[in-house]
Amino acid sequence: MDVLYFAWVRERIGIPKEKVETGAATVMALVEELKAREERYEVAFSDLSALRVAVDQELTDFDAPLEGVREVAFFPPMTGG
Amino acid sequence: MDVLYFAWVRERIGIPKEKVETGAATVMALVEELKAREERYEVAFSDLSALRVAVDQELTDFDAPLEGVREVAFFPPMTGG
Amino acid sequence: MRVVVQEEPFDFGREAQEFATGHSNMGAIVTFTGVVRDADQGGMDRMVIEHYPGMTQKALEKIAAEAVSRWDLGDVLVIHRHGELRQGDMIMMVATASRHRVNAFEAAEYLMDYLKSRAPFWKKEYTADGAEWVAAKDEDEDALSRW
Amino acid sequence: MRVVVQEEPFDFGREAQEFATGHSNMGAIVTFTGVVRDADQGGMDRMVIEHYPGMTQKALEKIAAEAVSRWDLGDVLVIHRHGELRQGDMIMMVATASRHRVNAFEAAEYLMDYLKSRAPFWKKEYTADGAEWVAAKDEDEDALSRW
Repeated sequence: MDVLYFAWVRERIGIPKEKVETGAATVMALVEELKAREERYEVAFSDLSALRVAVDQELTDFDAPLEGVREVAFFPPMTGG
Repeated sequence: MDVLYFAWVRERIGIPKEKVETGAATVMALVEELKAREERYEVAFSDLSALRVAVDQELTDFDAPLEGVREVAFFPPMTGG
Repeated sequence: MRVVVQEEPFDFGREAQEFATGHSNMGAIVTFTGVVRDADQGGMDRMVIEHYPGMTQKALEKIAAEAVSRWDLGDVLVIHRHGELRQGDMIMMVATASRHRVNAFEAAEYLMDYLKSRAPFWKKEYTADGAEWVAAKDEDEDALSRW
Repeated sequence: MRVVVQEEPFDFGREAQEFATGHSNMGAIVTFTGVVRDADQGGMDRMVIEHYPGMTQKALEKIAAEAVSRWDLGDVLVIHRHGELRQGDMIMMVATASRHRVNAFEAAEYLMDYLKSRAPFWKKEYTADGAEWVAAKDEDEDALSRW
């Protein structure tokens, strides 16, 4: 699965995109796997209330299931307009 | 004093403007004087709720005093924009 | 602040562009444009807008100045035509510039609500069946109570 | 309905003019334009807008389609830039066409509220002191509850 990072999430993790092999059932389980990997993930995901997630390019929440999903993206609250 | 008429008030009275010599103390008194003149005024002023009045080019109401006033205008509710 | 009353058409694109680029540090620009559409009963041939020359400019300036002070605007533009117009012609425009979008929107709506019911313009629609003065709508008068 | 995401500047005057003249029997046209203003702390040199290429267009189209159906619009236009911008540059615009002014205004405000908080753009401001991501405002999130 492709995992994408934007804005300061991208900066903290240090890369815009990576392939992740995971059996995580939900976004939250994926977040826990990533946090367990390295400190930069731990830092980036330390406050989930400051993060938003999109699954296959649709905004969703951290409970969303990952079965059949091809792309997950993490980013801060949006500031368009 | 100049008395001006706009839109269908102008059409009913038949003229856009006239000079009126009057001692009327208020707009309402002037209206009564005009209505007493001729039927076209009676018709134009028959329903004051459908009319608006400006005194010296400021919107006001029918109680407004006329002392020192140079111009009174009668017209239907405005439809700008 | 610029208030223009004229019979001639105006160039909306140019006015909008000039207004939007002419203000330092105003993050939000709103424009409203009124376009002649068909009469409610259909079949409109043309519209004629009558106004009160001595009063119109002053009335519009007063409305515009009130908007600037209430919403702390960087600028406001009002252009309103009179005379004969055809379907698709632009009747008028307003533009507001503010630091924040909510102020720019509210001020533009305020301007429109007051232009509708407090600026001395009267519209007459001509169809094949004759001519009719456009009646003021209760909802337009009611809109003023919001402010 | 037209939704454009691009790095290049857009010609606001031309877009506004084309939009306003392109719709039969739409009496009310509203535009909103967002312009880069100085950072709240002052001294901004430039702004960079990051976005999520795969998602941006779809997200904007969904927001625009929702506005069209809720307010029965004749048309809607959304243009949003990304990349590097300077003070005074136009970031984005929306335009709405409706038979009635209240619908045109409300739909434009709806579009702006959703673009602010639901379209995948992130702004970073560069000043002499360094760079900072613009924080989302609680009031922008709260604005959505109106709809």
